[in-house]
Amino acid sequence: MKGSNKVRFMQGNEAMAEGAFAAGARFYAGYPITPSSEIAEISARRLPQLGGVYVQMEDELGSMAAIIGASAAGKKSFTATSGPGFSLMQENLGVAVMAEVPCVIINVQRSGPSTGLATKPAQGDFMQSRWGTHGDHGIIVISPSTVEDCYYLMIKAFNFSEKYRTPVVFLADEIIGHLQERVVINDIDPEDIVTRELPSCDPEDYKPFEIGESGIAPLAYYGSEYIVRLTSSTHDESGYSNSKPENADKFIRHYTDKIEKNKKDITIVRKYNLEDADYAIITFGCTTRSALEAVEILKAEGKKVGILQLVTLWPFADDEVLEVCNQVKGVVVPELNLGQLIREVERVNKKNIPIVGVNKVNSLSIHPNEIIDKIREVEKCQR
Amino acid sequence: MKGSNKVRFMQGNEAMAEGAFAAGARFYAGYPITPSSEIAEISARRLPQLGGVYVQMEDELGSMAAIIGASAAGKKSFTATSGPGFSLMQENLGVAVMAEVPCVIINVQRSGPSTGLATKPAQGDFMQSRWGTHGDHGIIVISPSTVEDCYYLMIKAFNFSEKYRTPVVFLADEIIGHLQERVVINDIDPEDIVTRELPSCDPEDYKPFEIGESGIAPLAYYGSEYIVRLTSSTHDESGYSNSKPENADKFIRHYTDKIEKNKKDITIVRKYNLEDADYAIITFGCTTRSALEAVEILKAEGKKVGILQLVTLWPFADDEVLEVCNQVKGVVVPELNLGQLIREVERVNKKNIPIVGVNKVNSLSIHPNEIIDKIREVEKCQR
Amino acid sequence: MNVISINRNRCKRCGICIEFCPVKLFDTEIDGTPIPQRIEKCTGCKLCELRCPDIAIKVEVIKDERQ
Amino acid sequence: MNVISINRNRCKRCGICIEFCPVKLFDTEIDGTPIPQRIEKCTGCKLCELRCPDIAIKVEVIKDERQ
Amino acid sequence: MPKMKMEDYLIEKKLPFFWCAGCGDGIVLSSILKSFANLGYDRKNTVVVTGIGCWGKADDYINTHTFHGTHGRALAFATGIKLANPKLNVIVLMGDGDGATIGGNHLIHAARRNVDITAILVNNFNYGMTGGQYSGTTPEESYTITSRYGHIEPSFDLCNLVEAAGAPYVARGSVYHVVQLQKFIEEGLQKKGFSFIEVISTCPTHFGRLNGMKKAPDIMRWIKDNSVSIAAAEKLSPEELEKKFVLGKFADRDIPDYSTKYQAIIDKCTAKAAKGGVTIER
Amino acid sequence: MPKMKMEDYLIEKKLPFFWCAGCGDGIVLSSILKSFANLGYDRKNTVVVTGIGCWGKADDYINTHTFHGTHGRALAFATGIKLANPKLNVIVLMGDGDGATIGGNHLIHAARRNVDITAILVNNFNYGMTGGQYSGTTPEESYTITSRYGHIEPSFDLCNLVEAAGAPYVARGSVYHVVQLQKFIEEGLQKKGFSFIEVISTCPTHFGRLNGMKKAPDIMRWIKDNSVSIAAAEKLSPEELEKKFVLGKFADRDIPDYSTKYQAIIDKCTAKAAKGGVTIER
Amino acid sequence: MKDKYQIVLSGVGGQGLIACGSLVAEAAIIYEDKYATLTSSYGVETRGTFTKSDIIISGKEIFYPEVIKEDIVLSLAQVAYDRYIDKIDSDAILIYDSSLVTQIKDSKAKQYGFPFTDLARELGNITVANVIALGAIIKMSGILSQESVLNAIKDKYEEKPKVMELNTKALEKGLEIAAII
Amino acid sequence: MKDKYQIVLSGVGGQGLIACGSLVAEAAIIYEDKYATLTSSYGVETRGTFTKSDIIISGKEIFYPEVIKEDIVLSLAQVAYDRYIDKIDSDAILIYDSSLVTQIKDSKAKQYGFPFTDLARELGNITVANVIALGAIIKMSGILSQESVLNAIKDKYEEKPKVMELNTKALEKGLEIAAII
Ligand SMILES: Cc1ncc(C[n+]2csc(CCOP(=O)(O)OP(=O)(O)O)c2C)c(N)n1
Ligand SMILES: Cc1ncc(C[n+]2csc(CCOP(=O)(O)OP(=O)(O)O)c2C)c(N)n1
Ligand code: SF4
Ligand code: SF4
Ligand code: SF4
Ligand code: SF4
Ligand code: SF4
Ligand code: SF4
Ligand SMILES: [Mg+2]
Ligand SMILES: [Mg+2]
Repeated sequence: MKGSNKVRFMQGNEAMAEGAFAAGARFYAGYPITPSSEIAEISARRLPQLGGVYVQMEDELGSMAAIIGASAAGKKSFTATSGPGFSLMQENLGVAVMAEVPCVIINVQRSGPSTGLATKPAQGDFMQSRWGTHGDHGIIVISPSTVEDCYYLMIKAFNFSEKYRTPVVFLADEIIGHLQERVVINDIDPEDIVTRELPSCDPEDYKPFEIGESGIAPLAYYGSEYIVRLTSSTHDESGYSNSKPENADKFIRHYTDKIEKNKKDITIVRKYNLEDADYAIITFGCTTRSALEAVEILKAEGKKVGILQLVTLWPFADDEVLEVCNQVKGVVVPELNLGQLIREVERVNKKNIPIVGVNKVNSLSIHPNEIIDKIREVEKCQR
Repeated sequence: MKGSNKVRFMQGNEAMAEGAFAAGARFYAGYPITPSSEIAEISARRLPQLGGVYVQMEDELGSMAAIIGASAAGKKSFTATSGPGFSLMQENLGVAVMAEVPCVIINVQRSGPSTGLATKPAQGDFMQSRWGTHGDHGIIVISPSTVEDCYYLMIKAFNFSEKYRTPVVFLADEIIGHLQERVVINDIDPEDIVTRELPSCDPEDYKPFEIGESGIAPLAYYGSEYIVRLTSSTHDESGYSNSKPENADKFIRHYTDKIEKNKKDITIVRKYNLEDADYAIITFGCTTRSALEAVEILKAEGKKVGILQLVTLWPFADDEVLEVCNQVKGVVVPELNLGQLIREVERVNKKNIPIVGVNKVNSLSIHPNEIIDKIREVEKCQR
Repeated sequence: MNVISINRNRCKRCGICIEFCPVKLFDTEIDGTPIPQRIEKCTGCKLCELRCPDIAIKVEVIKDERQ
Repeated sequence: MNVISINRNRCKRCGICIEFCPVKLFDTEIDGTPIPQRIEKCTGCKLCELRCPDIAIKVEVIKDERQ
Repeated sequence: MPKMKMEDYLIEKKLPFFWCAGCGDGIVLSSILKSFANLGYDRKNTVVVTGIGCWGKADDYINTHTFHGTHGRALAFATGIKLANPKLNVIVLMGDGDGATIGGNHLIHAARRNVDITAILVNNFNYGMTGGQYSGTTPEESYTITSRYGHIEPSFDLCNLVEAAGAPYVARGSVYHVVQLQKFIEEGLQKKGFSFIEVISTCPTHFGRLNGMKKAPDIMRWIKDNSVSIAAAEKLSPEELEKKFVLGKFADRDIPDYSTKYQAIIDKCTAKAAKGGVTIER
Repeated sequence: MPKMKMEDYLIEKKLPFFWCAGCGDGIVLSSILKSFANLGYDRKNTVVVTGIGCWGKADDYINTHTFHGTHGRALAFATGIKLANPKLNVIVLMGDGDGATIGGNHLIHAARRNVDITAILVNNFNYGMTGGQYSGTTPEESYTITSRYGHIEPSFDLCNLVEAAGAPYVARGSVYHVVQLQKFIEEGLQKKGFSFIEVISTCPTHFGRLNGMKKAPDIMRWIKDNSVSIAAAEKLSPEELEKKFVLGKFADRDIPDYSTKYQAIIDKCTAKAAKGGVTIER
Repeated sequence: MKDKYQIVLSGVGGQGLIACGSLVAEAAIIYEDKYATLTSSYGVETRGTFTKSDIIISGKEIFYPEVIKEDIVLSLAQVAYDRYIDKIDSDAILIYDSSLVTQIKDSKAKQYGFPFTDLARELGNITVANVIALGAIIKMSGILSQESVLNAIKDKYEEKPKVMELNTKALEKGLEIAAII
Repeated sequence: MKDKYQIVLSGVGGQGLIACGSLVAEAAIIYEDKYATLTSSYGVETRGTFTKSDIIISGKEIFYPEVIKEDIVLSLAQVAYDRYIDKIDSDAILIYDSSLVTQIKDSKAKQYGFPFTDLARELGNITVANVIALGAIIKMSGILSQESVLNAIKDKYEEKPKVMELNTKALEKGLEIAAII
């Protein structure tokens, strides 16, 4: 690091790691996998310098478990992986949901399914990031489109995680992870770093799942005066196993509600050129850059095409997407997959405007012209 | 077994196992988990009697791997699990997709997320069954609502799996798995048992991923004259790793297309009372039974309410659901989750009719009255 | 003499204390609950207490002051 | 004399054959490709062949018929 | 510090235990809590991590910090806890299915890595919780609900395995031999580094019932009759040893633990950082 | 049967190998294919199962049936293959990351279960494929891209571990000691039951480069200089042995394999079924 | 006879309620060509705690397999009795084990107590209390014929003649005592 | 000067193209306050096979980070040369290593060959062929000032003075030979 407020040339993976450290992360457990391994390598080098701990676990199941344990012991914790490893983390991701333990899981997406092509990009885990673990749950998923995002959104990811006592998935992709570009790293105002609410009650009265005023139960840490009982089983406020229907209902709903009801706070979208747009591109991650380039080209042609970039992928930005669908004559949804985000846009679309996907799974990025072609196609749908 | 064409009193889990044997399954690898363990126990007892093999693996990752291996070696294979185990199987489920190896995975759903309540029912893995593994892929998911279904639909599940060279998820739930009821077990006509297409070319010319006339590549087995090369990496027709964009495009699309393009063949829905229905209940699994009871009660009141039961959950029955949405004035979607199937119904719904969920996650089944209440609510939506 | 007390709410009538008391001092009720009898034979070894899976039996060793 | 042939397309110039030939009979080109020299010294032990990671070297042992 | 009693660590209001009559789990739990008391453990500085299984429910009765994770992963959760705060006492409770079947990889790697954790594995030779299926420790030829024709798989000698993986402290006790068991637990707790204690235990409900030992005292006697000390075992032939439980301490060696070594790296890095700029060794 | 050659099992058109110059993988591959030839293996009756890693790419060059699974799971796929058709020759190729780090649980259970598979684990002390991070076999104090300050974790003695898990055949060879290596491979292939061969190998690109052995001959020499036979090892003190590779055969015992025992159950059940009605033992 | 009977067998874990329920259902299905469903509710903590089985017997296909309105409730434990006594309607009957259920309350439904456990002890095995109760239920409600249930018992214990005999005796005992009322 | 330069550095794995690209980008960003992106494409099979890095330098924020239309292409291997020679436009320039690229074709674009590898060997280390090439590119295109790149080299090798010196010399050599044209 060359200090703060500095212009730097950085790789996405590096910026994610540095963003995590800036957010206060001091524990990394992981298992290497292309194209995320640089995050592990940088963490292995940097964390001891910051008094933190890097540990390479025997697998991704263990990695996910270790960051949950470390977070419960009071260290902000994270891991990084890609598709195959992300699949392996699904069971224990559910533990973070059930035990309400903050942590951040980076998935630098690569071409799948299965082993696929390790060094090639894709956005095929959009749906998995929401529904990958069994059972009902809510989850926050954030996706960067620039190296600067990797840094600043990572801080957001940790903040949401701490604020809502929930795992947050940072859904990057090979293109952004390996992209190197100019970033400006500013000093982070300590006020902008959120750390979980600690209990303030009498230690004897502390219940680790008792939902406080904020809607979230304060979370003490192992070793504190407050005895912390955490569990992956359906439990009561005190953390004891409990199979009463009322109790199950309360907590299972809570895991979804605490996210859905705070959608306003959690949803980050970016709008480009949307004010008077006739058509919109709805996009996320690396594909946003193709869309931006396409819009620049179309602008030169005098076409009014705007972009709604979803930075928060989940909870899904129903309202923002609906607003766009209600405004424009047609929507193009470019994705490096066979149509995942587009399903959500279709769900939200009430006026039946045409929604067309640009879907690419040949392991290459979407060329701006491919988006432009679809915009023209949608134009033709208008009689 | 008391013989064939017999009336029997059977448990859902037992019927699933017997259905698998009737379909020709001769290999089971699994790891016990409530509420699916009876399937393992019955398989352990019955398979050696049928000359088949039961093996308890060290975990669910290994179980999923073993059934893929056994299937590639020519034995129809299956496993059974519940939420936590199903999450652990996700990575290797992707192998079955990528290497196109037929197999059946039974998930007897229980209350989640995470460890949750092991003995209680839920339908919380509806979305996971489609999107649980990383990367783009297609998958077939089938869900029973009676013990007879457990038997006969299991045969269908194996048939689809063999026909389309794909993993099939049999998404049951604790209620159906543990329900005991009357079943009539008929002799299965050997014609009704599908077994994968074997190659007929010269062994030297055989390519394990060369898509034949049927749209599916014939699959030889290990030990045959045809050398079989299978892989989880993106590969060419011969099964060699291949990172060419054209090749990736072709195969990744194939995994989805072979399912989506055969939707007509794969989709099974059941319609009750729909002919002149004013309202519809769209449902699957155990909840169908609550819906049927509700419809009986409403019929007595003179209300015209029909049911569309999705037996095939994925590929999603867009056409059938759309037809219903276009016909009725409102739809109720009861689920033992916080709203998963309903998202798909909303996506398909084009006429903006009201769609209301009955969502229950307190670990109890949906009482018919809860559905009736919602029907009344939807009625009120009509001005 | 030692005091052997059994918590009937916790005891599950597993029979372990009865079976492995070195001096076999327990009798049982019909439902299997141990009844300390022949208490004078108790050596105070506490094996019953240590082996009880339900923390249901306590042996208070009363030192014989006369010795 | 034995025949030592090197498949230049396969050879990656790793240097293993050169370094561990018991009789050190290889020289190298500037790019590191082994050049069999002093072939008369070859014992036919085939260690170079066995240790070549790229199946790039073959030793054909010619039996001396005169013995 | 006031002298502590077992009850100080026990959540008495939760009793009676959910375990079956004669289940060994309660015996092991008492031993552990007594050990906590004897060592004067501060419950606010102690974390008990459990897996899933009958034995994995032990945390419901323990008054310290607890973490009840997923089946087989307890040691991985515990590794995160301990490395994040090396001052904590971290105790891991696992069943034979949990710790040595699904969780075998975490077990051998934790042993190798030598994180300062005490792992107590209750081996009742089957999956009690899910109804008595065979596990990696089910004895060959015995019967379980999934090996009704007699089990054909050899079973692990867990102490041997964990020692081979590198653990500095390894011992095997039994619920019959309670005094010795408690000694091992106390030693394990005090050991700096990874310590592993296998406890031979009873599951009358499943393993017992299917193997002709329906009543708890029957299995207790089976354990008693088949246990030998390490010294006695040395005199037996391999055949004689086959179905015996060798009780005793198999390893007790000093190997620097993970956190101590990691702290040295942190110290070096932060010292350098303080002096201005960190240089990487290589 | 005609005498077979290595080339009969090699897909020559795929050469040159994708492996780096001096990578030991090619040496092990040749040894395996020569062993196939020497034993006259029918390639249509042989399945090679690989994991993910540099070594895991070996199947791309092998002319038998192949299965390239997920990282760490090769033995589980292979177990399914072998149990489904016990007549097949099943060979599993794994890296140290693949076979002993992420895949450690399958390794010990396969060893215990004694399925008739030959597992060949190439130990190059790091994750070659992903750029040289440390694995469960990375020697303490060595340097990798994720242990830049010197590795603090003890490494597995894999042969010791696998033997403790129950494998009937266990041997360690090296890519330097090629003649011995091939002997172990042939023995392993012929062994009825689970056989495990660890091969000490080179990764000049990562492990070599970071540990001052940038060129392949440097690591070859390091292997040579640090290898000792079992006999020689017995004469060394534990300290002297610390960083040595003990090469040799650690176990070679006869234990009935899984499929043989399972077949006996099938025979019993089907015989009874033929006689009308199957009764369950218990 | 009613077209549909909704029966609850309630008690605590280990009383063999599911086995007993399956006898009823098997008898109905196999020997009377009816439809029947059996569901049970239990938790991980069931050893010794409340359990119940819902049985529905009907001439038609049965949809919702849980009892919506009880026709017959059997309670083999106080906890089970307490759960149902206030709940069930006046047209239902509640049968309880008077050896175990000692605190009796008033109810809308008719209730009958029999000392099933004591009677079972007399037969030499308390585990057949449930089958004695079953005999009583059949006799009182007439939902199934005795033969059907006897046949179901024979099928179930085909290979264990001693158990078959004990259960047959138990059933007969139940039929006998209910006749007395 | 153009507002946006799209540069491709192509060759085979192991030639240090990414490192070289990052020097360019660092120089542009840190010392000329421009925007720059660098992406690389490689496979698992890259050892010895085709690789490329795309560098875009611009006065404005860069969206799509891959080169859409090449301004400058450097080819350090025959495979790389063959890929681009027919593809690039007449307003682009292609610079190749004449020590390694031996089969030259006609092209719309102007092309220049320099014996980078031979020159690097003269400097005592063939790994700096890429930096010599970089010097040539800068001189010929004027996209960046020499100082910026020299500063970037200094930053990069701050702690390795010998490597710094070698790279500086290599850059100067590149600047020198390109001046000659
Ligand atoms: C991933 C996963 N697979 C399976 C299960 C089901 N399950 C719960 S406990 C258990 C086995 C318990 O056996 P053991 O660890 O020996 O503990 P015991 O009950 O015998 O004390 C199993 C298989 C689960 N909860 N999670
Ligand atoms: C589940 C999963 N995690 C991580 C990876 C990434 N990965 C691929 S190969 C490999 C390590 C390879 O190391 P090793 O097994 O020792 O083989 P080598 O490359 O050294 O031959 C890793 C971590 C993966 N493919 N899948
Ligand atoms: S203390 Fe010893 S002697 Fe006394 S009752 Fe208990 S076991 Fe028997
Ligand atoms: S050992 Fe305990 S639970 Fe068992 S009978 Fe004795 S007191 Fe009761
Ligand atoms: S065969 Fe032996 S002696 Fe001959 S070149 Fe090869 S290594 Fe040298
Ligand atoms: S060992 Fe093989 S690859 Fe290496 S230099 Fe010799 S011939 Fe070439
Ligand atoms: S099932 Fe077995 S292990 Fe579980 S509580 Fe009962 S006796 Fe103990
Ligand atoms: S990275 Fe290492 S293991 Fe992989 S091919 Fe290169 S030398 Fe071999
Ligand atoms: Mg157990
Ligand atoms: Mg390796």
